[in-house]
Amino acid sequence: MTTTLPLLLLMTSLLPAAVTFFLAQDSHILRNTLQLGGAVIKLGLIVWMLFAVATGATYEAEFPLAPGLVILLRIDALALLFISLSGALWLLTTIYAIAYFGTKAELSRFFGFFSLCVAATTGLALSGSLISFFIFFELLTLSTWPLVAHKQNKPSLAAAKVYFTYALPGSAALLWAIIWLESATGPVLFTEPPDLSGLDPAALRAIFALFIIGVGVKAALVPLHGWLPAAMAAPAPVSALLHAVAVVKAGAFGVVRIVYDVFGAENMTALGVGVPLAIVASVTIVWGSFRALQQDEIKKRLAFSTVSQVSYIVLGAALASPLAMIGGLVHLVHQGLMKITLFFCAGIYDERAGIKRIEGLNGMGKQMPWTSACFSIGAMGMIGLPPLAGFISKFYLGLGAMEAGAPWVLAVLLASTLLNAAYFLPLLYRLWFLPRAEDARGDERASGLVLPAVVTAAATLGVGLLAASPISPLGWATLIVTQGYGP
Amino acid sequence: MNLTVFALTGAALVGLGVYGLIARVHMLRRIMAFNLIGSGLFLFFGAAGARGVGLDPIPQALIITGIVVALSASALAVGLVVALARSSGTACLPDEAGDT
Amino acid sequence: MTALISWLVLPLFAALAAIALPSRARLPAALLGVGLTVVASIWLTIEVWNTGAVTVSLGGWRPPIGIALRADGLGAALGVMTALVMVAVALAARHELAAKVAGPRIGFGFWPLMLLLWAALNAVYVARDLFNLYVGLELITLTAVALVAISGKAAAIAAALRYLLFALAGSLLYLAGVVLTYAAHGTLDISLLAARTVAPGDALALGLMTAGLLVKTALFPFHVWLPPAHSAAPAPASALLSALVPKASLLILLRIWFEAMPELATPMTQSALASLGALAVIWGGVLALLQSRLKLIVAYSTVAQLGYIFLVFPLAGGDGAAQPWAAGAWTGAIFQMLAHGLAKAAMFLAAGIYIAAIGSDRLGDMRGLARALPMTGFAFALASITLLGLPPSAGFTAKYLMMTAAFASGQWAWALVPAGGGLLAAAYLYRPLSAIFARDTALTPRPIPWAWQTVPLVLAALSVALGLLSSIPFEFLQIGRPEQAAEGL
Amino acid sequence: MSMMYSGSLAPFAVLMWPLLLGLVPIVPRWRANALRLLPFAPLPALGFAIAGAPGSVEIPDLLLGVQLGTRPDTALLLGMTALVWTVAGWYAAQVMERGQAAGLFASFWCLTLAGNLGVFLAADIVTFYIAFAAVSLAAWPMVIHDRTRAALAAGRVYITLAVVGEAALLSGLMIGAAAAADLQISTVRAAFADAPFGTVGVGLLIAGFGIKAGMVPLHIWLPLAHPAAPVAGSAVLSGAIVKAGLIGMVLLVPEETGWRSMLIVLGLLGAFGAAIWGLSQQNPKAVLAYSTVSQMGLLLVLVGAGSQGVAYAALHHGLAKAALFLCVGMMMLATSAAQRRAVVGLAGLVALSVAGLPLTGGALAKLAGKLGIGEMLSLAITLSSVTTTLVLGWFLICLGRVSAKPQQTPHWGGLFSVVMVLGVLALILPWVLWPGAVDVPRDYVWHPSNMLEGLWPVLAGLGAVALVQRLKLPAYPPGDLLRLFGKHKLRPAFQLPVGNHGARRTKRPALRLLLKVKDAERALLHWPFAGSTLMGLALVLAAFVWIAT
Repeated sequence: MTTTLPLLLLMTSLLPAAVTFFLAQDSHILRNTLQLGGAVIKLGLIVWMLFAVATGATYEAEFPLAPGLVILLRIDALALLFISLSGALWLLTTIYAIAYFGTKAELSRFFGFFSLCVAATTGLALSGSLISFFIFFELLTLSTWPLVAHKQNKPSLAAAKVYFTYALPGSAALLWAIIWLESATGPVLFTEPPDLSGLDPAALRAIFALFIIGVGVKAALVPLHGWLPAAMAAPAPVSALLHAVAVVKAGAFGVVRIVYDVFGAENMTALGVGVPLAIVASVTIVWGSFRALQQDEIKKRLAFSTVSQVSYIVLGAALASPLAMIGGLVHLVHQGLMKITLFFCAGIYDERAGIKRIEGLNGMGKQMPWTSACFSIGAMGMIGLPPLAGFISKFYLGLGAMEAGAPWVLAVLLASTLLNAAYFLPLLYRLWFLPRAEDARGDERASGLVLPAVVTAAATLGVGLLAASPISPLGWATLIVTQGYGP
Repeated sequence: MNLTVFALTGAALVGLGVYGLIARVHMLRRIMAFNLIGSGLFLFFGAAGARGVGLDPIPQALIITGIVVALSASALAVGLVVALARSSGTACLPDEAGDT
Repeated sequence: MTALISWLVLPLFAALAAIALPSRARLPAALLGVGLTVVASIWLTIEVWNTGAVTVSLGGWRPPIGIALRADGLGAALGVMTALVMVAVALAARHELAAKVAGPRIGFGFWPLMLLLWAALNAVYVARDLFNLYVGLELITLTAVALVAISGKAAAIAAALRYLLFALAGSLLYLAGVVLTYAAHGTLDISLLAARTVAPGDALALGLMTAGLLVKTALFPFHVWLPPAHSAAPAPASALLSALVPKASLLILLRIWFEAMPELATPMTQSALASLGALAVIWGGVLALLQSRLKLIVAYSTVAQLGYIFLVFPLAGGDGAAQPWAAGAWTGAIFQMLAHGLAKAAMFLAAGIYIAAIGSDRLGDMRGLARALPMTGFAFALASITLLGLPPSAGFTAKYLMMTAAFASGQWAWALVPAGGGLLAAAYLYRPLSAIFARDTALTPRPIPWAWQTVPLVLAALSVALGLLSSIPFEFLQIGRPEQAAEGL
Repeated sequence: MSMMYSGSLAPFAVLMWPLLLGLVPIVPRWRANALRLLPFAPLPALGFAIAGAPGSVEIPDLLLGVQLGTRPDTALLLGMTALVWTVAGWYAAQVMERGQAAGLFASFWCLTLAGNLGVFLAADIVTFYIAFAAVSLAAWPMVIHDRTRAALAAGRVYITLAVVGEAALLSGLMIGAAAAADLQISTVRAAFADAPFGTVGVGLLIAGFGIKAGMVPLHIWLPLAHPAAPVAGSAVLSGAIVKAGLIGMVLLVPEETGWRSMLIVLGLLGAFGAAIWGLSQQNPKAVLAYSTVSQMGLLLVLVGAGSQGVAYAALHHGLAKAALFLCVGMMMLATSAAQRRAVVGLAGLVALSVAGLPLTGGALAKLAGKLGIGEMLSLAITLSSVTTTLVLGWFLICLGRVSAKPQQTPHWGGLFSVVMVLGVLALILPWVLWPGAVDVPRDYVWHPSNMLEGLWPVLAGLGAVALVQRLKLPAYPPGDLLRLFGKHKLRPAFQLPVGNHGARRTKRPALRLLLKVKDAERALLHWPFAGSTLMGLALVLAAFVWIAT
């Protein structure tokens, strides 16, 4: 069991992928059953495992390729945090995507890569060694590309191209770093931190930088963020996946892994690379928000807000104080919930009302109350209004910053809060308080679209309200930090 | 002593061949140059094999094989040249047709 | 032993049969020959896996009088790869080069040439004698040239002739080296040469042989003959030429440098060879970027991909005692040979399908073909993953092993080559891919039989699977591996 | 899983009840009549306060561990707030027009109310912060409810400052909490003393609270928002909501800090400046708004001076100011001369109380406030009565000018009586609560010197009123500093800069280089060159090997 479970988790999305590719375009029922079935089973497994791991069980599966090339799947608390997020959101996104695409073209291709992408994310979460992390990291890149290019029109193909131009050099840097490190320390497992004594500090700093560049591309750290806003040319479910579940998260997750499982917090501080990383994250936070302010396309604005928000996670990791790390980890989940809500809603506005730009939102609150309510919750959460999810993360990050003796971070959080408000509140204002345009149409007769948004919005509220309960993401993040990375 | 003569002649042939192979444009000349080099090498080979006590049978075997190989190569080459001349009207490579 | 012999002679007989038999029986005979040879190579592989390297002294005569054949892990592995490619090519050619489609000349000529090539390749994989290697190499060259010219088009003939010109020059250089070696040591058997006492003439001999082999391997700057030749040939032939032919001369290089004359390897020469390889990676990549025809892109990518393999000289070479990384580098290089063989064959066969479908391989005409021929598009994409060296493909395994060796041996600069080369490959493969996967279809393609479409897909999938299951091949390659590869020269 | 809660659920229920009512308008059918519920929303809180705010509760799983409970001063303000909201809610239920917009208004009304009650009930900073955010941000829709240009402009200024305040407050709280390693309000407050960057933290807190409490110069939103909101909204804004900022300062700003003196200075500045500036207003609601700024200034002075009577004084001001705003509303609805006289009468009475006429609740409030603060300050407070009388007198004049409404409104009388109750309570309640709230016997009120201190400023003020009635006052629109500092025009809508979407970059030079490569390739193709290079290479390799061995 202990070895088969990780495999099962992987299979729940790999098998649907493999089968879906060869399904006929019009065999909708079978395809949807496969997708939903896989998602549900995976979620079940995850829930089961949550309890098992909470009682101290560990799961591990190992496949040696060539010497030094070992795929190691291992389930620890951190992996579980990420995997439960992606598992839950995958189910919702699948429901949403099925409703979104209806009977459009090329669905077998889409859903094939869609589940492949999730398989990659699962593998990423379960990776117990650097090299397996890299392998799934690459698989993720490859499986996402067709999703971005799915529409196959000029903008989306261009977006896909941009995506590759950023992603591949990034992975080259990552591979370089991994091999450089492992040539001195041997294969790196996340269970025991490698012995870095073999490398001089300069080399270690360089390796760290390479690592951060490698995962930073996916985490959309400024200045490596260019692909993310471009990628909003993809269909809404993909954006949701990209921004909340898979790609960007994978990057942030990678940063956490590298900081805490490869280098270790104290080494990072000793090398003096923590503060620079924190600065990069801060710059990203502010710059992303600032650019978001300038966008008048809803999805573009959301994309830039992702750029900014994901760096909270990086910031939390970089500050390397327990509270900050809890904040970062919990934001991994919280940002996912909030951003996926926003993208779901953006997709609904686009799909049901043809709204792409913010002017279109005027007065939509009355027209599409549920969507608009969910959107508002997500937006307010992003701003960090209590008692929503975003507030919890921000609060812990702030405390952590003080704990780490980096009060300037408070200024960053302050600025980001104000900027977030500046680019989200006008949207809410338009939604609820401005008169509707005469030709405004739009309805919410697609429950498959609205329901997931409602669920995630409710979750955004719930994780904030019940933050202190042990089963909340915050509780789990606290568990991780106290177990694994406690000082 | 005569061995050295053979060896030197072989070397000379090779030299001549190399010059022809590089300097000449017409493909037939190049093929002949190739055969020249081949013969030179075989001559040298034979000389090398004939040293020491008694005769070493191996070089002879090898040389015969080599000659066969060279022959078939030349045959193929000539065939191609003919085909080239038929299709393009010249027995020179496209990019060199200009220079003599 | 029987396995080895039958593995050598079966394709030869099949070739003769394909020539001799009347046209009706030709194709069945050829396919039968292919089938039997595959069986033989599997058999041989199992034998090698069970009992280690298989050595045969022909007619019971031992070297230096007799001729020895030896199937070690390396040779057998290449043999298996060759068998796979041959089967795929045969299956594709059944559709593409049927006499009524491609004309009588190709219909007649292709099968014997292919089988002859196969026999020659197998001979080279197991030969232990420099002169036998020469003969095998010549046989390969001649069949390859014939395959290039087989279509009879003017461009093809010119390309073939240029190929022949370069190739013959190469063989002469090699032959000269062989002669000098024999003159100095009175033997050409690799194992005996390894035990020889170094003579002053060896340097020149080695230099001549190496240079000759470099031309045949189409290493920069002697690659120029390859792209026109490979793109002029019909697709299945191109697959053979690109996937297999250069590997033979490359193998001989490895045999000479790692087995026959390891003690002559010096950092300077090694890095000279590796630098040429690095240049090849860059040069081939850039030129592939500039091509507008699919087959030319693929051909230039061959130039680039072969460049990686030359990193083996400084990485697995280098004086010094037992070096743990050497095995990694050596195996990595061979993985690259295998991965490239499979992937490149898949690519050329895919190109063949596209040409058969729309009668052109210009990128402009290929827009949106993925819609009509999804499997082929998928195959091309998979093969690209291998060439990019992305996990979990075998290309990645090779890249990883080489880069690790580079860092471990403190020559990290060499690691830049695979890293950068991967990006370059991404750049030049992105263009055909984005063309194939574009939405608007330029031409309405002719229907392609399903069986034909699966062929490249399977090959490409194999090139990825080789990476996923690389532990067994890794073991296999260590069988009968030269000590020098284990411990460094 | 720990136990769900410990303590009595009463405070929690008090808080939840308005939130539940706030959900009612979600049902479309009920939306139209949601306003009817408003007066009932604060009732549990009112009862809770009257019962002496018994019991406290801890709910560990909620948020970051919710703790609710009151202290004497917060209990006072809790009751006042509940009372104000009840009456204002009644007024809104009677007067405001029903409809879709009303539903939205009702929801936010309840949310704001919950927040307003929450700031007095919260015992941990997270709950407090959440309540504070609710009371600031949820009040925004009430400000812009009428959608007039002025309302939208005011709303824009309001929300901007509110968000800035939130951010500042959050940062301040974080600094404190990080030092305290605990979320209890009292602990956090104590921790500021020797927290790293504690002073900055306190400064941020004061900024955050100051915005809400209308502290000069952060008050700029107040004279814009209070008049713009519907009457009921203005009543709660001026009466109850501003007190959230005040209680924040009381609860979280530690005694020993340099900021205190700044509080006093700014307070006095507001107390006198705002009152004077109020004379430049024509709209009675605007005048009242400025008087609120000045009264809050006084209260801030008390906070700065560490007076015990802050809550007590605030209680009176809340009731009175709410009553005054409602009077404006009654005036707008009044039709007969009798009604108008009645309104002016009530307003005058309450105004005098605010000014501190002896024996009124206001006088008691001032006396209680002056207890235990320095001579100079108490003198200043006494003096402030003059300006207060002046500005409120001016208010009465403007009130008289409010044009009557043509048609009769139903049950005006009933409505007025409710407002009257509120006003009267403003006069009476301080008498009732004195024993509990102030620790000197009530006879202190009758002390002649105190009577005198209360009387003469009022008389002086009345004289001044008589004076200003004569001379022509300049008339400015509300929003003093905003206009002073070149904030040329107040825009109603948010207009954001829209960035360019990235210009295309051309890569021609790279192309030219690549073409050169192609030429080079052609040169390599040339056999004589290639062949000789080949021979050369052979020899070079040989040479390499030769050299090495």
